[in-house]
Amino acid sequence: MSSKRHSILPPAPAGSKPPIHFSSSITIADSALLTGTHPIAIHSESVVHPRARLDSLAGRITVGRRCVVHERASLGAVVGTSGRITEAAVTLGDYVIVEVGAAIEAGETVIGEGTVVGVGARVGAGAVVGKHCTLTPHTEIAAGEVVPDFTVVYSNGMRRTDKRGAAELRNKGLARQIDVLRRMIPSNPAKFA
Amino acid sequence: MSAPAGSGPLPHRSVANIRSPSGAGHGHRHQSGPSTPLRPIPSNFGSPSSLRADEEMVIIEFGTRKLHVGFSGDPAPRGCVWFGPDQQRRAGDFREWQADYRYDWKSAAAGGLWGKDHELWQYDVRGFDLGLVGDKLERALREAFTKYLLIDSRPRRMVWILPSSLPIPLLSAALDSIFSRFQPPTVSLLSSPLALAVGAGVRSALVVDLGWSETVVTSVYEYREVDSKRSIRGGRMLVEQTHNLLAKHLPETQKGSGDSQEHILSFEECSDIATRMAWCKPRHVSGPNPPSSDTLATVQEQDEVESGDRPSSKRMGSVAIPLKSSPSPTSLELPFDALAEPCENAFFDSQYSPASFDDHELPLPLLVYRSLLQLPVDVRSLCMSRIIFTGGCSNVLGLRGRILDELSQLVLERGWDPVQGKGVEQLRANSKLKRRGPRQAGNGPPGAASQSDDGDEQDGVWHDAANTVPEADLIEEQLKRGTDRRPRVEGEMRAIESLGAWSGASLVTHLKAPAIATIDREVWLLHGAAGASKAGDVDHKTQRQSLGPGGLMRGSAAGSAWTLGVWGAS
Amino acid sequence: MAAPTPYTYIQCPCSDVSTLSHPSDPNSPTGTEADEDDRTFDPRAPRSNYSLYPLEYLLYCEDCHQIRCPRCVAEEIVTYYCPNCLFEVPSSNLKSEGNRCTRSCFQCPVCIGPLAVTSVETKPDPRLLAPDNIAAPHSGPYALTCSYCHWSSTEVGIQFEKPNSIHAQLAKLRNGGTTRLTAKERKERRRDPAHRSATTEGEESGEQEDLDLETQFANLKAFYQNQLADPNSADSGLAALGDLGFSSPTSLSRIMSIYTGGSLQDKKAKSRVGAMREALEPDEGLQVANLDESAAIEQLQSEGHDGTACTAQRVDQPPHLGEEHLHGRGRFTSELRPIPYLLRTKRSKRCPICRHIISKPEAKVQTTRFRIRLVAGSYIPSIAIRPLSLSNGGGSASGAAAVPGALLDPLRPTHYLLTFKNPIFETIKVTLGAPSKTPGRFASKVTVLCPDFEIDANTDVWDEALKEGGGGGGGGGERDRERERRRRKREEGSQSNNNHNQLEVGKIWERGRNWVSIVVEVVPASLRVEAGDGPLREDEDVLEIPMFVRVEWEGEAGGDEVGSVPTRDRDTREKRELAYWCVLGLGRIRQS
Amino acid sequence: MSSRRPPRGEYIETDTGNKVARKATLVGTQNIMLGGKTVIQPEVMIRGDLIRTIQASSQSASGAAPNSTAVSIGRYCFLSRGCCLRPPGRLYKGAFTYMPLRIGDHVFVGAGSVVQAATVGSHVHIGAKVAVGEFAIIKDYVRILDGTVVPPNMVIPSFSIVAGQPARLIGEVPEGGHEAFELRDIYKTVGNNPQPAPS
Repeated sequence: MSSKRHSILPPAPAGSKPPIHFSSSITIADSALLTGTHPIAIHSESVVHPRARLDSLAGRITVGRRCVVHERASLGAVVGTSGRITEAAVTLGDYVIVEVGAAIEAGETVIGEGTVVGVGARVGAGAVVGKHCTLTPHTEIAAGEVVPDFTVVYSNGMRRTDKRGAAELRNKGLARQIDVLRRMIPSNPAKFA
Repeated sequence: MSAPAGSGPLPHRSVANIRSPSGAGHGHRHQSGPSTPLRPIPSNFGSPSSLRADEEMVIIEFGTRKLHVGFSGDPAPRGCVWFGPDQQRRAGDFREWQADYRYDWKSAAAGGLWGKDHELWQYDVRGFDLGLVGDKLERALREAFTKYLLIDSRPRRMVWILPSSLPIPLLSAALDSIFSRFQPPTVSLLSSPLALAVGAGVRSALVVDLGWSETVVTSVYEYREVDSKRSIRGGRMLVEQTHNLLAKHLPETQKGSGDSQEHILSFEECSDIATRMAWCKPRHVSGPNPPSSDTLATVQEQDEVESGDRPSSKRMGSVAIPLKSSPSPTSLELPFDALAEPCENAFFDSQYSPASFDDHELPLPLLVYRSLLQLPVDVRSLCMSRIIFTGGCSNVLGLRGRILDELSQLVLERGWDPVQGKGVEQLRANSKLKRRGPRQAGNGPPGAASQSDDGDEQDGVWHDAANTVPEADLIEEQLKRGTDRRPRVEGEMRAIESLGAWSGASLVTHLKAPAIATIDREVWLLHGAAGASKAGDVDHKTQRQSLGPGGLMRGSAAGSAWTLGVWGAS
Repeated sequence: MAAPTPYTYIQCPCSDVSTLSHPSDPNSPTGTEADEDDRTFDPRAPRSNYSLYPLEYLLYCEDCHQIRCPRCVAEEIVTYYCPNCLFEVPSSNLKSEGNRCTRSCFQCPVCIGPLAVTSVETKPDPRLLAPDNIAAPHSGPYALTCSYCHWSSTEVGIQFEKPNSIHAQLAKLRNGGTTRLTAKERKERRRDPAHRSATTEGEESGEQEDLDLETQFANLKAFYQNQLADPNSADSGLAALGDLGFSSPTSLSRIMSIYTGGSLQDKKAKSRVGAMREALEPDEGLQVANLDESAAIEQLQSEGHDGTACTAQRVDQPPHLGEEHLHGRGRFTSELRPIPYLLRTKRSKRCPICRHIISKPEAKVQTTRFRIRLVAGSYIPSIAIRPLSLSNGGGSASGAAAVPGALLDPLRPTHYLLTFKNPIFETIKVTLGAPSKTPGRFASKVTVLCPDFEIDANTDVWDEALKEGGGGGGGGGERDRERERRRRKREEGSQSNNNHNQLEVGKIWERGRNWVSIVVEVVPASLRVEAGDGPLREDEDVLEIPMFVRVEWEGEAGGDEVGSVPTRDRDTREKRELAYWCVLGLGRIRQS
Repeated sequence: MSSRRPPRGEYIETDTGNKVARKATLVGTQNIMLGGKTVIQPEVMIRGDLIRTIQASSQSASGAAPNSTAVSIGRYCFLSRGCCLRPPGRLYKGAFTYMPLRIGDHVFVGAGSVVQAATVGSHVHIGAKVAVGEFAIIKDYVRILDGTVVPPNMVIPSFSIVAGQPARLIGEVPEGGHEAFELRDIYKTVGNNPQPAPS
């Protein structure tokens, strides 16, 4: 179960402060955990909630524009078979939401633009999730799996295509949400520099 | 849980009170006086509207895998309850909803029980816990009541729609459970073929019930089941075949142990795929246009022709079918054509010669043909133009068309008998002659039924057809003189839609026609099935006569003659 | 839930096989003794699943002094309401409107989640937009969308003008958006001759749509009715009715006549036959089947497996009155329709024997209070099961069992502590009976060390509860003291268990104010499956002990009224007894 | 956690009897209301900082506003290890705002569950690893089995037992099952001098 791994997060290698490339417009709570050795890049207007964990030990982590990484979400959490992949990056496109406690494992893992990774969902190492997908809570995407654009993964792995074409609107809404979050979450990028 | 509980909490439910007002009620409803004592019918369902208001009648259609439940007068049942393993758990056992729970279908399927836990009963009652049938039924009915009907447990009269082939032990087990647990004042039994006929607006019909455990062809004439034939080719076989198909295409790695007997895939998955993807190829035509088209064209849309001889070459491409219950979840690429195989094997087996089949496993077209063949001419000519397909497997795309198509082909090749054959030719040749159809077919040959019953072939029928009794004409005259002078459609191969047995029964009860048999709670609890005047030894006709009293029975005191209708016979 | 052990199930006496009017066929394939003699009851007999209940599912009739289970209570509906909008529905509506919410409450046909009305213009993401604000700025058209799987009614071509009373709007819409005539409209259509001719032409060109179920039913009903009321009929409608009726002697005689030379013929019969004819056209409800399903087959091929609805989805679909008569209805996902919420009910329950109410919720949908609630839990002793760890001999084995949920080692004697708590305000005498070997394929040995004992009354705990100032379980302080006592005992036990003074037969393990603990020794069977018989069935590895419990006590004569606090004054006493089977699920046996 | 008491034991026990684990993460405590006798286990997270912003242009984001309660919790609630409570947010009149999360008495939240409901009634049992979607409304005496996903905006009426992904009604709480929702006893089993659970 995904939830298992996010409730007991793998211990982060202490000390190492990863090199960071932050856009000036981002919001990052100072209780966020950034660890690892590879660079971590967060692009403009993205928000990182408290206790979110970005672990670049296995590879670089890139967060696109206007993404929201919620509390306890973990990007690049070290996979059980870590080290197997030499360069194990995690890349979020723009407008990606990583919900509470979701885990995206390192290993050339890609989350497409406008995709929502639901509460407690888990994206295995090397999985490629397309654009504007919805992974409902507790969804599991196996390592290396490819999820086409506009896919909705629901009810323990059933899949369908999102035909609403509500992408624009959703992004607008997300932008508004970010406006609010920026005012609420005391940001402290300096801490991670 | 016993008698005192049941004996109606409300006085007005007692038999006496129901009956006396009911007569009056009808007096008002129809401007004629109350019916003669000879005609007991109204007392059966008739009850003053006041009573109806606070007590609807509950209609239950029994299937092997599901119950349809609703109220009399509704066009459709309010709910449908399926039988399944989840229903057989203890109260408060929600394991099926636990994230880590996987239904262990393999152990459940062991010992040839694959899919059996999805059935209410098996017709073979040997070594079968009848009490369990009662329990399953009770639980399903409770679910239906609380979830769909939203009624409480005050006693309500019930109408049951049953396959006429239902073995009496099962019926009595069901009655035991329901009478002791729900206290319906009465339970009336209706046979599904009759209900279907009513639901289609006809008095005669050939009901082809493509059911789960078997396919039953019943010929109904003037609301009477004249004859019925069955074949084990039904839904279960279709699902089995689907399983075999999938198993065949599984990669070796997935096959697991080579044991051919044991199933590789879960019943749930196979039946799901069968209902979703199974389809039926049109009869592949050899030679010229299937004459069927001509026969049918008159009544049916021309499409029938196309469906008759559509080149099956068009069916290319493949379908991906995800499998979860296989040793390791996978997705199977199947050619679309392959998905027609299960249906082919289950219902037709065309590769074998018709001679090679036992009576209990006839391919469906042959089955239908035989049952038509055995009918007296007039009955047949009525039935063949009132074919009703029903049952779960009638949903298999193309199956109904295929059966009818092959049937007409059989008729073309063999005809009913020489004379009739020519007649049909003429009919086809010259549409003006059609007028003749009715009159000719209308001539009911005496004793045809008895003849036909002892399955002897065209010869017998042919003789009867020769000596027709004028008196039968009177009836036709009557018909002509009736409100409507349009002749009945006869002698043409034609399929019609029925609302379904449930809706049919809903009509019947709504119109307050009597059921075949009505059983009183008190009487049943007193005598059980033994109380029924056994109709087993008498043949169809006289048995039906015994239904006269059967109709009366409800009013009558315990001990008076009453039957279980057709079911008494089985 | 049954899955986690240990657990206790109780069989309501009403389901005792022997008491049922007709006992079931003894030679059941399950081959259990349950049916042969009702003394030892097999929890694994398939029928047992229907008669066993957790204590909290059972009620109690104070007048009959008997347990009442969901199967043996008479229910009466207090309130109907929609589980989504929580509006109460008057019972009168049920007849007319049916069993579903007729406002705007729908479930997703794909994932069964709730559907929200959203404006289509600015297709908003339900995740960000709550339903209650759609009315605000933008105006229609509207659609039903699922906030979980993102299904939208637009996928099946359904949109609405108004954001409210969706149910009514939906009734007029077919999938694909084509409007459908209500039965009434159809009638008018039919009356208008011009239209009629039009449609008949239509029929020739084959474009005339089939009757939908509702209409066919209406037409048939009308047809039959005016056939029966037919003036030409020589006799009253009733007679004709008789003719419609299968088995009515008259129609019967006529039919006979055809086959037997009409000896039974009589004029009346014939005249009546004239009255009844068959439906001949759609207006009368006759529907010729169109057997050409090639189009659907094409669709099946093109859309493939994903385009079809799965079993669960089809089962959840409400009956489809709107659609024309179509076999395999709802086969494709494009045919799915939003599911109006099924209404729910609040029910009061009566004892079927004495008709006294034993449970009655308050009528208002929003309140959770009960006027009357006589639950078995406050009348019959509860049984708690706890593995008992003794570090003697095979300490490791029983020690393992001490950890809840741990597996039992086959053939390793293990001890369990059964704690009986007496809820009533009288001292009760408990007598236990358990088979020495559990029934079923794998027989474990069972020894109840102390099969009969007395439990003191519940009084003190009650006072405690009052002090605690809370209803329900209460009695915290009391519990603590008990716990202390028990811990001490346990220690003593573990020390002094070399000379088994605790495990003496006939001795209770320990007792408290209103509870008693006794020890049960079990020797789990080995689960080795013989070559012949099938594999291990679900839950066959659970060690279940059937136990017959008899409770005797002295109560005031005459049933005390509504529940909780019975009067203490003891005038006339009378002996009472309650006996029932229960099942103790101790734990799962390790599979070797 | 801000508390004047000398640090001792795993829990901070407040005057009103709340037992708050030191390892719990309570963000924006000034916006979190605890009714008393509530247990908050380690690694629990409560987002009190996500307060309601009435106007898009409002400056009340500081959270200093006294009336701005983001999360209110009743008495005898039990928040198991690793669960997370956060107010639901949505677009309102074109602007995004969070709305308060209200929780009644005797509410059990299982380990690793995430609750973003609008309201949770009293006597509610939320199992482990449950995800309660935004603006869900959970009435009294509701049991949500482990691993359930309650979709956004879902209404769960009283005495329902729900489970599944998404959640659906799978049963009703029987009359005799009400007492099982009581959390007084379990309250005693945690804290700095816990008592063993009653058998």
